[in-house]
Amino acid sequence: MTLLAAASIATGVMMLVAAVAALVVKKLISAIIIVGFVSLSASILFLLMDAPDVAITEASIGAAISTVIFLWGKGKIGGEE
Amino acid sequence: MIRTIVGLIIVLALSVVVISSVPDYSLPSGLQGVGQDYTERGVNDTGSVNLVTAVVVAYRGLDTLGEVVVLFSASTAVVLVLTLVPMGANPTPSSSIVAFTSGVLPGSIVLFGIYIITHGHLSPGGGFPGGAVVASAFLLVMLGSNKIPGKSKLLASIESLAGVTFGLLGFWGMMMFGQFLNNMVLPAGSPGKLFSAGIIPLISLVIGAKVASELSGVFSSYRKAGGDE
Amino acid sequence: MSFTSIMAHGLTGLGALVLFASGLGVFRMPDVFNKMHAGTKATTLGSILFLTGIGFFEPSWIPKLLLIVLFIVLTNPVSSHALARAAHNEPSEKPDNLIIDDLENSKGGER
Amino acid sequence: MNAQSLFYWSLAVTALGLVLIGLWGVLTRKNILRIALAFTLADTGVNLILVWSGFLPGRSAPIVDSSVSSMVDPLPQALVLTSIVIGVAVAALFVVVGVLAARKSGSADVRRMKELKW
Repeated sequence: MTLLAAASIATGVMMLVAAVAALVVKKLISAIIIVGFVSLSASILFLLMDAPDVAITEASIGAAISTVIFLWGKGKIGGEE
Repeated sequence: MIRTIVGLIIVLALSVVVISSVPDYSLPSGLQGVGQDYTERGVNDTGSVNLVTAVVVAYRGLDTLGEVVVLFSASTAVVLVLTLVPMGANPTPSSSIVAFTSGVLPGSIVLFGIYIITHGHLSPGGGFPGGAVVASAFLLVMLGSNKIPGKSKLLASIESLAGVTFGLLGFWGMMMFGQFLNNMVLPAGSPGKLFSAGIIPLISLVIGAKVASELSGVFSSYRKAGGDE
Repeated sequence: MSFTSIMAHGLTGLGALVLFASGLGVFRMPDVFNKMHAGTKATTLGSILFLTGIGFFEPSWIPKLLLIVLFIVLTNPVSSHALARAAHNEPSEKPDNLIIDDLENSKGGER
Repeated sequence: MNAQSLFYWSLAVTALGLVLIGLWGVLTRKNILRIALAFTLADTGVNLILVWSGFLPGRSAPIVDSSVSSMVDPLPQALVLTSIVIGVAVAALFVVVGVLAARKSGSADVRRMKELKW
């Protein structure tokens, strides 16, 4: 259980730092990739919470497909903020 | 700057409210109510080993039908908006290595997706993740090929057929037992086998086809509107 | 300590080390193509070493692990190829010390 | 605080933090795609909270086996399964409408999108 606590705290801190970074980083494309990373870490947390179904769904949909959707939007708008 | 600070203040106030609304910091001791009920009688009721799939497809199957309708309307809105406002497509051609690999790989990816869909009542998985995996194979085909997809009647017909089949499977239970989506129209079989759990594998297949065709429709309309620049 | 145990721990450790080196390379290298060199070649080697080590831990998983290795060998070079093409199409990512650019010279032929 | 409750509450803090960060991003960012990204972050956080509400440390996943005696609540997991798919559909619609608005007003900045103000 100590190992689980360490893993969840490490993943959680990483996710929170990445979430703030996704909102303040300059380049939009970096922000999109960082949000994909947050989704992937969330699927690790789902696995720690004994929810393998949700973890597999989050990994395939949240991390892959929504990243593609945002990349399309960035390609259509272009430029940075 | 002032906007950032005001936003920070709002968020901090909200966090204080949420934290103070948690009454006591102790671990819950056990399940109550409907969750306890599902874990106790889920396998006997439905014959599905994976209880999450049992809840999604059998106990809350009507909610899943509503969810599929939400997904359908969202994807229809995307396709409609992108059809009404053409943006001009200029895809960059892909090199021959990428084109070859994107022709080889999708077969195994689709096979994996179908495995996830059909084993949803035995292991983690089911219609939603399997459909997403199949849609990602479709995405790979589209990104690799140099053609812009034309009007595909096939996607729309798969989508409509899956929706109609979902409804018909539900009405089958209504005619036999007077209950929408009753699971007992097919024998429950022995839990843990591939052909078991009543109509749960069929409904999983329908949900997988629906999710895959709708996400593929979204990708295909994105591709038609351009965007690889 | 048996032979399989030593092999398992050694190979997974070596794979983790190679993956760490690849991550370090992505941070430390100066431009896109150097970063890509660290980020794609080393991850292929690192993942394959790691999966081989897991095969020593659990011999019954070897068919699945072989499938994963096959998939990595098929996809990783192709994705790095596509990434390199995309980076080459972006003029702002061109490194300063680029002297010979065969891809640019061969344009007009098969891209 | 022992390790088990530390594990349990750290998950809640992560989920709540994601929701709050996403909300802050929606309130303060200017680029329309950045707002969509913040919305996705908050969505992930809400899904984490929902799964966490049915989670009990020390139990096993809701897949019945002969060796399993007690398991976590399957109901929130089933709800979140549908919520993730709806989330990506809503994000797709958000991005498309945002792209259209940005092309209409000539910039991705939400302060320039006068059609949305009243």
